[in-house]
Amino acid sequence: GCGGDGGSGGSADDGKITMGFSQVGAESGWRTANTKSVQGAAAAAGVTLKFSDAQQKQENQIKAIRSYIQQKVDVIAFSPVVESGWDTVLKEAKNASIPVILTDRAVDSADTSLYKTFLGSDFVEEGRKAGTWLTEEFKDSKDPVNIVELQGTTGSAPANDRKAGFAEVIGADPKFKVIASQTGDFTRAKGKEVMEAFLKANPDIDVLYAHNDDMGLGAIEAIEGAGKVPGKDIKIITIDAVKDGMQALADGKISYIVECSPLLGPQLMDLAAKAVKGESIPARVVTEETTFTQEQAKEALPSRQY
Amino acid sequence: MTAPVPILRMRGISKEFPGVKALSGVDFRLLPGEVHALMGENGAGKSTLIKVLTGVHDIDAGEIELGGRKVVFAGPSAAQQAGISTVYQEVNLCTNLSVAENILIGREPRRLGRIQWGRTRRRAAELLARLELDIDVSAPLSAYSPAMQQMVAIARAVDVSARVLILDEPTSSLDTGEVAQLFRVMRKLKEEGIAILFVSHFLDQVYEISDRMTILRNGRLVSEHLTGELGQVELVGKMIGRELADLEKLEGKPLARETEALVEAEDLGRAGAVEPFTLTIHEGEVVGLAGLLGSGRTEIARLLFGADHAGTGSLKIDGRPVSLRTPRAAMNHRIAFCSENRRAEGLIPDLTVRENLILALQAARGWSRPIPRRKQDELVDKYISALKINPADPEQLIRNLSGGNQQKVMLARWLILEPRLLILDEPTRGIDVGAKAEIQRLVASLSDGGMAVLFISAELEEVLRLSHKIGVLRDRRLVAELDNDDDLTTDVLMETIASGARA
Amino acid sequence: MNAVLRHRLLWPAVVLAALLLTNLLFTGTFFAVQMRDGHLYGSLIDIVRFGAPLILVALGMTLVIATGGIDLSVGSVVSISGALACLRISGMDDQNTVSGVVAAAGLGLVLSLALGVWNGLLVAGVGIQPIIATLILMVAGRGLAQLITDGQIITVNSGPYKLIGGGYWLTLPFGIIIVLAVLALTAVLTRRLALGLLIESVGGNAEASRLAGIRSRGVIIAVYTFAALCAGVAGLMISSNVSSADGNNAGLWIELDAILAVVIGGTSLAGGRFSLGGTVLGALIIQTLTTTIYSIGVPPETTLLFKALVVTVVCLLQSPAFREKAFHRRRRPVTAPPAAEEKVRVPA
Amino acid sequence: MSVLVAGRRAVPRKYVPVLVTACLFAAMFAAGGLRYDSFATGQVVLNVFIDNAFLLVVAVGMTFVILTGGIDLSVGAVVALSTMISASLVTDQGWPSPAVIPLVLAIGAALGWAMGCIIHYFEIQPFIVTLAGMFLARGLCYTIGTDSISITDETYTALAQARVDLPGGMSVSPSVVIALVVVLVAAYVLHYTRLGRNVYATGGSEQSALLMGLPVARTKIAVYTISGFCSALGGVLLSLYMLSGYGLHAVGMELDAIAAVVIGGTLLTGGSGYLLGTVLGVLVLGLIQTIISFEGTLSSWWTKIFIGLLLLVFILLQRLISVRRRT
Ligand SMILES: Nc1ncnc2c1ncn2[C@@H]1O[C@H](COP(=O)(O)OP(=O)(O)OP(=O)(O)O)[C@@H](O)[C@H]1O
Ligand SMILES: Nc1ncnc2c1ncn2[C@@H]1O[C@H](COP(=O)(O)OP(=O)(O)OP(=O)(O)O)[C@@H](O)[C@H]1O
Ligand SMILES: [Mg+2]
Ligand SMILES: [Mg+2]
Repeated sequence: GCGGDGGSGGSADDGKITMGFSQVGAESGWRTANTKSVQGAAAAAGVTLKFSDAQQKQENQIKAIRSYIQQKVDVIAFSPVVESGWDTVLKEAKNASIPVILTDRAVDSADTSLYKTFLGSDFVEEGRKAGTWLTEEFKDSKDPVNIVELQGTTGSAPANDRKAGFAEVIGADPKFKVIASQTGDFTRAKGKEVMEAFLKANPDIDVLYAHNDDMGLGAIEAIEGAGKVPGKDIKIITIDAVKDGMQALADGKISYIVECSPLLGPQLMDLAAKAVKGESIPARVVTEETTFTQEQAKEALPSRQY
Repeated sequence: MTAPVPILRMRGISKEFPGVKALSGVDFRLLPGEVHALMGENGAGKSTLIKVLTGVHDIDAGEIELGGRKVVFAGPSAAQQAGISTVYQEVNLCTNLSVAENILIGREPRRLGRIQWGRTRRRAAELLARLELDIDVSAPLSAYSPAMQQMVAIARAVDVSARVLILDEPTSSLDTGEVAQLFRVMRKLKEEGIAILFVSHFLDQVYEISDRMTILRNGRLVSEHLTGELGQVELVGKMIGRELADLEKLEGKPLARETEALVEAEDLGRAGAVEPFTLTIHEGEVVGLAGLLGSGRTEIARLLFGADHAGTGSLKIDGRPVSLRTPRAAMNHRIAFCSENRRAEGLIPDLTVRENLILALQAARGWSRPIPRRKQDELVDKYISALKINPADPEQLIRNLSGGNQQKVMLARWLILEPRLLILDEPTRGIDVGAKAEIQRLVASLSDGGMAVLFISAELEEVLRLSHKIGVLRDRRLVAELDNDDDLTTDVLMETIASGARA
Repeated sequence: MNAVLRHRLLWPAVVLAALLLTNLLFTGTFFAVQMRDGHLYGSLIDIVRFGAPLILVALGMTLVIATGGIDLSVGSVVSISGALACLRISGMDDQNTVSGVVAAAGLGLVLSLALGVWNGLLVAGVGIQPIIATLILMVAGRGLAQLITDGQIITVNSGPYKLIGGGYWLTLPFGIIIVLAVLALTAVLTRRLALGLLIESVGGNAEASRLAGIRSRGVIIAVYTFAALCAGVAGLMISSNVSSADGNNAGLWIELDAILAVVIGGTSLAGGRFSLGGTVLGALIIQTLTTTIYSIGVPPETTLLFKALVVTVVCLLQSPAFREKAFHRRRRPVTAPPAAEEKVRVPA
Repeated sequence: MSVLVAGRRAVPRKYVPVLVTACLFAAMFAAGGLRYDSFATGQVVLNVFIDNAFLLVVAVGMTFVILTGGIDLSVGAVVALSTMISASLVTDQGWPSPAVIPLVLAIGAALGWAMGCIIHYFEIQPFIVTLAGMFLARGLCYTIGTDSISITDETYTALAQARVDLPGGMSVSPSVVIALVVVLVAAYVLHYTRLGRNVYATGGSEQSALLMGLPVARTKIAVYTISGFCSALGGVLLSLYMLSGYGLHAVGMELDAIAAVVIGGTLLTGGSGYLLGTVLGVLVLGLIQTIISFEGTLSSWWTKIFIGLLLLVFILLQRLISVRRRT
């Protein structure tokens, strides 16, 4: 928009909300679905959306938020690249009396008044859910269970938390052993490559835990290439529930998926409207998410959007 | 001469490069207040001796004494600290810096660590004035021709009132006037008691300036003499290890005037480089160009080769108008150009002698028609022996060759193209007497065979000896075209250059 | 014997062998190659198979670097070519028709070719410094790839396409066959024909080459085109290997690995001499290193330290200066510091 | 002719690229002002400085390295390492910040020095040595910790939130002041000290510089040390900007820094370029980013394509104008 509408600093008076949304990037299909959901919901709710893509850089996000403050938007929402380091810019937003909503990932500011609410999944909980299913699945078995883990990008919050949540649950029972754990950078290609190496180095793998569907999908190819049957010889647990993952789950190749929904848009717009009006909102809103077994996947698959 | 206590003494120096024994057991001494010439063929080891002395290369064996004290220099800077100031053979300056900086870098006048640019420039201009040069010292060095750069390098070395001054072929592309000026400065330094080591392939210059000479052959010491006690012919005999019979005898056949015009340039010119000139070169004709430093000789050559774009005028080849937009276009008309600037415009240092030699021929054939290896070897062997390239190893990297031998390879690169017009810009730069005669003979015989040659040299005798016709330049203008008959002498040429009169 | 010891590829080869042996210590069956489902199977095969795209990209990069340039855009080209091919295939009614797949792959390659010409024109035609010229495509190209895939991962289900990067032919992974073919082609072009000499000459001294009559502009455009084409093929392989195109992640940072492979292989970034064999060896070292990290269980947090260590060791071993200093005593006595009175008098 | 006559004043030819870059930057800013509301204010330019102070400092170090004909790929990782060390010492160990900052700077300089020594004494290509340095520094980050660490130290937060007020209601952060001081000092060093001139000489021709008796070894090692120091300082500024330490900070910053230097007209082959060009290069990159965020409606991929296009237009114009004026 070339500013034809007489200034982007529209206020809530005309009833139209301007939201500045700073996205992490477009590093995965999940993220794209997330972006689309926000954009779609904004259009549906009549919110003017200022969107910017930070390309995985916190600096860029800070810059974007600064420029939103400068453009005097009504509300700022963003998915932080990292947890820490937001105090300064959030204070600036607060001083400009612009409410801030966090989506998808949290920040670790001690001062929680800096943002109105955090809307998103709980990565640690996702890891726990994966672990819980596993302990259930193997509760009758006496033999040790050999697990390999495909981690997300080293250092990233989902990777750290999903690893921690999972470890917390399975740590209770010594028969569960993580015999190899390596980063697959959240991508199919890496997932396949790492899994091939795992298969060569470790003849007995019972379970694969992948931090997202894509790595799991890559690993399935590796497992098939090694002449084993994914889902049977090696049980596979993944997180996300994107369409391809659900398909594999329905086909019996993946055993269990913990959902991590990118469809935050509608909830975000609701919260934004309330925040602009000054209504009180809960400080933490967890996305409505579920888990899928193979049967549930068959049912859910036809209506899957992303 | 009083009791000769050498300021510098080298004993039993040996140096071996992979596959080449560059120096073996060389003794050398340098007395204070003398000009000492180091003589030898191309590849004899002169530059290596200098580099070993100044710490550029490690020594394999032997020892160096400076002022009675044993020294080993870790590098040129250590040698400089100890009072040895050197101009190496290849001009070793930084062309990206200004002239003033090149002269004074490392010794800039400073106050509290801050370089004083005004004083630096003034000082540089003064030093150049000592060599009778008046150029813009704040311009980058790259704006100047190799000859001018050589003068700058000399100015730099001379400024350090060192105990020892080493000049490795400083005069190879200087004209007579500049050489005379350099010699004046050298004599003054000599009187101040500075010892000067001087390398040159111009025997006349050596006899003019030096007091003593040391002769090397194949990396070995031949002998040391007082200059006055050794005749030119004997010297050459010692250098090449045999008698050189017909050094001075070279007579090209007079040109049969009725040959076709090959290249006709009409009002060809380029703003800021050379003013429009008209020049015709006939088949089989050797045209010489004479002029002072920066007079525009090189520019004429570059225009005729399409290395630069002409701003004005037209060019005809075989009577047909052509436009040479690239060197490649000129090569398609079988014009070849051997640049004066060997390092920047000639050598591909990382390639071997063979590859450097066949490069132009290969370029002319295009990438899809490689020259068969057998043919390459034939050509390379032929020119290695014809020009006596030493070491005679086609697979040696060219950057490891001595300066003169590199120059021979550059020449050979163009000779194998068998061009119709061969433009030679300072082709004998840094080439020893024997090889020079060889090259001159080659040029003469090629022109007899119908090839036209445009010959540029700072050495007027050489131009005079070879050319049928001589173009004289002054201040970037072609001021005269003289037929080379019996009346033409170097003096007449000098006069024409000086007066700038159109004959 | 001496010739072997002096060969410039000796040390990279030693490092490669050492890495492989390290694996053997951890995984007893590391060198085992078996027949499984009618094709070869084993860790060694994996290394070459996964290394294939890197080898291809590095081959193209070698020629670019030999001209004194650098191509940062190969990673983007990798993702673009894969994305376009997969998009095309995913739109086909029958994804298993060979002709359709060939057309789709051809489309990806044609676009890569065009992008290479673009790079070449910016460098040789407009005269922009290579690193910036290709940075433009590196940044914009990722966007282009995502534009093609609409930010999603395009999954295809095509047997013939799968062959390119994940299939086997004559018991060998098809990727290896492609690499061998491209390697042979490159070797013929550069060493049998005269292209190699011209490239090395342009890289060694561009102005001298121009004056020797070489059309350096053409040579430069050609090498960038070739590099992009190699990247295009690598892109097809990478996307075919996982049957999907990921605009954002395919070929991410492959340019860095490729440059590293070239440099480990002994080609100087300053241009000039290049070594195809060295590049292949360099790429294999990098891939073996990656596999080693996975199979000996280096924790992800220390992966980079391990990589730093290996890279440093490779270059140190390769450096003649280091070998001289480490393995031989210096023959030269320590410099006698010139006495104070010997100092040059600096004119004021 | 070493002088180019532009209008009445003569501009030395060597300054033409920098001048052209400066004009293009101004033009780009003006275009932004026409297109977006509240763009053409002084604060927008200042914000570019505020948001890129660390990049500016890093790019200054990179300029030294590139001027000698080298390259330093480790800068981004050293920046990250500095944030990580600062954060872990200040937050986890409770060290006082006056002790931490010098330590971090020393570590950066030491890393640079070590790389410089390897590059010079073992004659290994800078690309590969600094790439190993990059792996090393990032690896060290992860050994300290994989999570991001917040900095809550008072000195840090005070510095981070302080603003230096300028006339006209504008303000900059202390980081900008530090960065500008670094630029001025570096410019002085490059143009008025022997070290600076040796840097240019080494970049022009290392061989010649050696034969001219210049201390090439010292110069080469010095530039990598300077670059390491600048990266560490950039890391300190970044930890002020982000108030956190994280192993994934500044990923790819080396490319930004190299790009800034090269856009500023410095030749990657060494020996030619100016620090002012580098400053302009950083500003151009920052301004592109600002334009993107003002544009505000670009999807993720169009963002990238748009950045590429802006870069292309800029470089093309820069190149074409400089060439046109030269001939
Ligand atoms: N770095 C090197 N590596 C290998 N061989 C070398 C190297 N430098 C010089 N040489 C060889 O050493 C020998 C002596 O060379 P040097 O340069 O000293 O000759 P020169 O007497 O100066 O000859 P010119 O008159 O041509 O300059 C030559 O055969 C040359 O090829
Ligand atoms: N005195 C000078 N002042 C300014 N520029 C000079 C001077 N001498 C030479 N140049 C530059 O050097 C380049 C080459 O010089 P040119 O072709 O005119 O010289 P030349 O007659 O071949 O003489 P030589 O090569 O012996 O110096 C030209 O671009 C010219 O501008
Ligand atoms: Mg010599
Ligand atoms: Mg000349």
